Amino acid sequence: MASEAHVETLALREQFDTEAQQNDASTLGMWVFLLTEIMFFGGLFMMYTVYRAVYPNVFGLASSTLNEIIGAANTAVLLCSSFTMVLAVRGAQLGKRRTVMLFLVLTIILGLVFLGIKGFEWNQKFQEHHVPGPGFHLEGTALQGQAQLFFSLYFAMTGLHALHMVIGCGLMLYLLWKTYQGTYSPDYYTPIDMGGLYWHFVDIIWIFLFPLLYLIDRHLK
Amino acid sequence: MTHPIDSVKTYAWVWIILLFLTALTTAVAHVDLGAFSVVVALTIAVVKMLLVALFFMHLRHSNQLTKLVVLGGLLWLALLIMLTLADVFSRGWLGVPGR
Amino acid sequence: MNNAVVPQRENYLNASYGLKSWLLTKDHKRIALLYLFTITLFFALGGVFATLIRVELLSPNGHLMSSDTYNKMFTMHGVVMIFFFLIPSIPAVIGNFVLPMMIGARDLAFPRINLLSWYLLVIGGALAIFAMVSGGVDTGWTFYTPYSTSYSNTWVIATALGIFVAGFSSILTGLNFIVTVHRMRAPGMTWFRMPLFVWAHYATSVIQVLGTPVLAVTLVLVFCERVFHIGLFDPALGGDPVLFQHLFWFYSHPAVYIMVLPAMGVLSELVSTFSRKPVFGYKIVAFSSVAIAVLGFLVWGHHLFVSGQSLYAGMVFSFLSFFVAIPSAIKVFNWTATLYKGSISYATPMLYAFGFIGLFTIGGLTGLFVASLGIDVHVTDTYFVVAHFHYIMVGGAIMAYLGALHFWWPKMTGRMYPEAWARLSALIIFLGFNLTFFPQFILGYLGMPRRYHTYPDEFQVLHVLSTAGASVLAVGYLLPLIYFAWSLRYGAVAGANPWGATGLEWQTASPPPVHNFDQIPVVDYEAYDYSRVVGEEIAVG
Amino acid sequence: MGLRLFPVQASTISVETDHLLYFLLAVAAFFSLLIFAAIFYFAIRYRRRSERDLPHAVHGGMALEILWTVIPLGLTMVMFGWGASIFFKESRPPDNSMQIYVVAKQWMWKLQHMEGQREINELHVPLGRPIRLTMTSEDVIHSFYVPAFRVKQDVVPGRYSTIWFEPTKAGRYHLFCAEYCGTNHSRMGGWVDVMEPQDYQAWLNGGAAMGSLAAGGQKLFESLACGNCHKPDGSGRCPSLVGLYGRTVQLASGGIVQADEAYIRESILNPQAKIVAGFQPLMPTFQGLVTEEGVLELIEYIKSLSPASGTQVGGNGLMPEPNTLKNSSQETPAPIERPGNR
Repeated sequence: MASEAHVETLALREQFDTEAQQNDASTLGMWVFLLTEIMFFGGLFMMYTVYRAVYPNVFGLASSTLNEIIGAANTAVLLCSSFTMVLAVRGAQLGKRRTVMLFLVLTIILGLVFLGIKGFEWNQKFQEHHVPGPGFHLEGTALQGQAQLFFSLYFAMTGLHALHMVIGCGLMLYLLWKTYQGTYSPDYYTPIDMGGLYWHFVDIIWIFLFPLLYLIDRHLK
Repeated sequence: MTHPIDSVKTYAWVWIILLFLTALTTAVAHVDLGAFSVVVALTIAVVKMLLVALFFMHLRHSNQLTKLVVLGGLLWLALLIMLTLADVFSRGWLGVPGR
Repeated sequence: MNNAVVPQRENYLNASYGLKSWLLTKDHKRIALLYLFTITLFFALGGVFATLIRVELLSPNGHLMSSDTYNKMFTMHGVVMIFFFLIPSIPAVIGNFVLPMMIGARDLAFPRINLLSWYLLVIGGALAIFAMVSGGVDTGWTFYTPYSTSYSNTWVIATALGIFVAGFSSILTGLNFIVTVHRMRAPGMTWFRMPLFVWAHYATSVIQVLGTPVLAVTLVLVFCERVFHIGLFDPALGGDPVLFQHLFWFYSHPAVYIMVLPAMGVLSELVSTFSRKPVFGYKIVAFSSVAIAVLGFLVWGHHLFVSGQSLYAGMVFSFLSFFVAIPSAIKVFNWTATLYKGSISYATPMLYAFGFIGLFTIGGLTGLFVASLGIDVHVTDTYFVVAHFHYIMVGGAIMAYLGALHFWWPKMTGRMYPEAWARLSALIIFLGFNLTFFPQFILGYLGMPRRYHTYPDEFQVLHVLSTAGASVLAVGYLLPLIYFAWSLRYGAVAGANPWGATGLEWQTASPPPVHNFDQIPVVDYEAYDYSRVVGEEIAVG
Repeated sequence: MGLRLFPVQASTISVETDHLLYFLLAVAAFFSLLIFAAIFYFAIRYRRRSERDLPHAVHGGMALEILWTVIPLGLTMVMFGWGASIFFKESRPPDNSMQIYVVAKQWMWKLQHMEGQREINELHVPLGRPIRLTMTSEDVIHSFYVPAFRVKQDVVPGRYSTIWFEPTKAGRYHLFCAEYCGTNHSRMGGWVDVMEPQDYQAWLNGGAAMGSLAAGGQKLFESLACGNCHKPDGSGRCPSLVGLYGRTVQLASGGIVQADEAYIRESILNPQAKIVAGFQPLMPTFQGLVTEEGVLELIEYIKSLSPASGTQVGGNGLMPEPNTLKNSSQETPAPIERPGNR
């Protein structure tokens, strides 16, 4: 056990004794961060659950105006991006720099595709007057207020998720740059690993948003 | 590093299953299952989450502590939702508005 | 005092100089001092608001300021004191400084994130101050909807944004502590050899990590509702303002434990050190910290007994609230039992510890009053509640914070504070505090609602008493500021372990070297083993 | 008057609340003194006599730990049970309560008696009768608080909340808003005047120029032309409102709902929320056309269309008809009903 502080390197910061310790600490730190993210989105999931329980019919109706094919396609895009992400991490584990870069680029592209589709959907909402506010109108119900609650939640949830996607894309760009510089090696690729955890987590959030917002009670239509 | 390296084949299988489940949940949404449509949709979502977490996020290779962190997060989320629902659902029971 | 004659040894304070060496430092000890400086400013700011409130309440008709101004005063007093002073106080200053040393680590697990936390607090604070300078905010620190979203004409958004940013400071500090405690312990430092201070901070961190994000998202929703008018809590759309209260208190009740759990950790150190006995029932006290952290999340609904929450939910929350009382009571009993057959010193930190136990006991017992449904209906939103939480937060958390500051001052600065002045100020604070807040219990039960600018004449006598106490309290708080500053230059030079304490932080020099230990200690003994230190060098300032 | 330490007890609940308070005070005093005495005694008896003192290390004692876990637990459970039972009582207005409506707004209390008297920031009530307030807010959250009665309830916009009390002592008591509501929060208060029944009667007779609430509701009902669709015999396009209040209603969506104040309010402001089975969703919303006070008048009118019955949920069926109250003279006050529960 080293008892003196050693010279700091990227692979081993001065506060740690061994690389295993540093890696363990980073992994635990990332998971604890994801825990806070669960609670962050948790507040919204809670509100969604309560309002859906109180206003099931309007929520079912409002939900069925969303295009579930687009939603499903976007889910698929995100799942593909998770797949490319995990391959990038695998490449890093094996020290294949070019593989890592390739899959990071693919991940970023898929992330952007997701955001593009999302933007298209939001744009549609504006045209259909499904954006909460004075101009809001949803066909088929007189309960405009409660319908607005659904779309408020829709925009809050998908908006925050999209924000996480944007941050994720930024993170991937940074990792791409660092990989290009040759910073990582099979001995030290923690940032790529952490970036992967974040990306997959954002994916998981969408895995729940998709059925909650698009699918449940669609059969009522 | 700490966890073993999974094969591309494993990842590819998980990916394919995930895509299949997405198609499945979308298709099932059009079938009238009554109250079960929620259950089915959320069950599929949970399965997908587990696949992503266990394989893509390497949770199956992780130590107990990491698993505890994840469980703790889900438990706390459940607490937040359940205790609030306990209030919302029991609001009319007494028949006195506001109590 | 063997260090006094040795020429200047290199330590974390003199290792480098210049503003940059501080603003870009990764050393947890320097970051702790940055926090100390920052939150002292915020404490002073909050204190100014408190003073203005108390002076205004001298007269029932409110001549000094308008109602709008008064409403801003108590709002900003609450916001500053809670989010920018109490929550960072013990964890970010004392915890940051001693926690890594206590477990024998060279630093926290993520020193850069630690520095980032400080910057986030400063940015959040700057936003809040910007809001205050621009015109202030008047929603109360609770931001209840729909007042905060649709009716208030003040700087709600900037303030909420400031709290949002400061919240991430708190989250990242908690995250850092959790990882540090799990991954950075010295060889031999098992969980049950850790000082109870570390246990308390671990429990606190869990709350910070689990609770604060919910506050963050709640503030985001308030922001959205205010800016984009997408009404998630708007009753006109069928939204439920009570839901806001659920979300808000899901964080803000546990936040009380973010403030008081670290104080309890400090207490365990103080009581043990100054009676030279291991804390009675070490494991029970350790587990009670964790129990408080967990149970603290199940009781938020006791803030909503009369808010339109259902009767049955109210009963469940009341029932659970009483369970939180148990681990707190256990701690008080265990500290008291620790004194039995000890060797009790009356050094200043111990005086603060006595003060804490007394005031926390009163604060905790009155907590039973407000947890009890029948009483709470009458006293909620009155001065009774105000008195209750000030006993916990000021009487508890700030007493412990000051006790901790005195206790670790020699370690932080290498100098002793003047003992006589310190004892005097501890006494003044204790008396001033009781005079300020005890009358408020009576006021509250008499029915004086909180957040009142004007009030009926019959309450004036008690308000005057309270204000008189507040002026005594203010003197008590000013004194340490002066003599601490004085001691930096003129205080007696402190030895490595002036109190004969057992924590690892006392085994390294005062002030500690940059990486805390010249040699990472190997721990092969239990916590609070005084047979190891008594008989070694003990210097009293 | 000197310095009071306890507020006046002016309602049935206030006595019970204070009894619980005395119990809690006794427990708190006992434990505080126990802890303080122990600390003082230990601090003096075991003060440090030499810097080389090394007391014998004691690590704990399970028996003691169990003792001081179980005793507080037992005591707190008593506190819970006692407090909850009072709360339960506070939550359920007796069936024979006198109904008064409250609309709160920044920064005033508007109170409406069944007989039509309207008051602002001042509430007159008779001694010895349970009074039930149904409250709502036009803007932000307020809270109705009368310390002498030991009762408080938040008044939330968009819904009704309820509070009740039975005054036991004539006098003038503070009414406060206890939930922060903006600039003049501290001035949003007034008085509750508890009067001897005959005085109350006189007061009622003296100030009633506007006709009963139900009558006001009827006028509003006619001016809004509600009767065009809601025909009393049920022949209209909308359901008849006769006998509606207190009944269960079968909804088109399949559910069942109790026709209480909240339901009627929702059906006026948000008619599409709950459609009665067998009817079309034709009714327009009256949100913005009817004030909260107007809604309360309409509710009272609809209530008056129901035959009084004691079994109504949260109803006021045992209440004397407003007209009899008004016509009874000062010498022969209306009989005061003493409810069974104190």
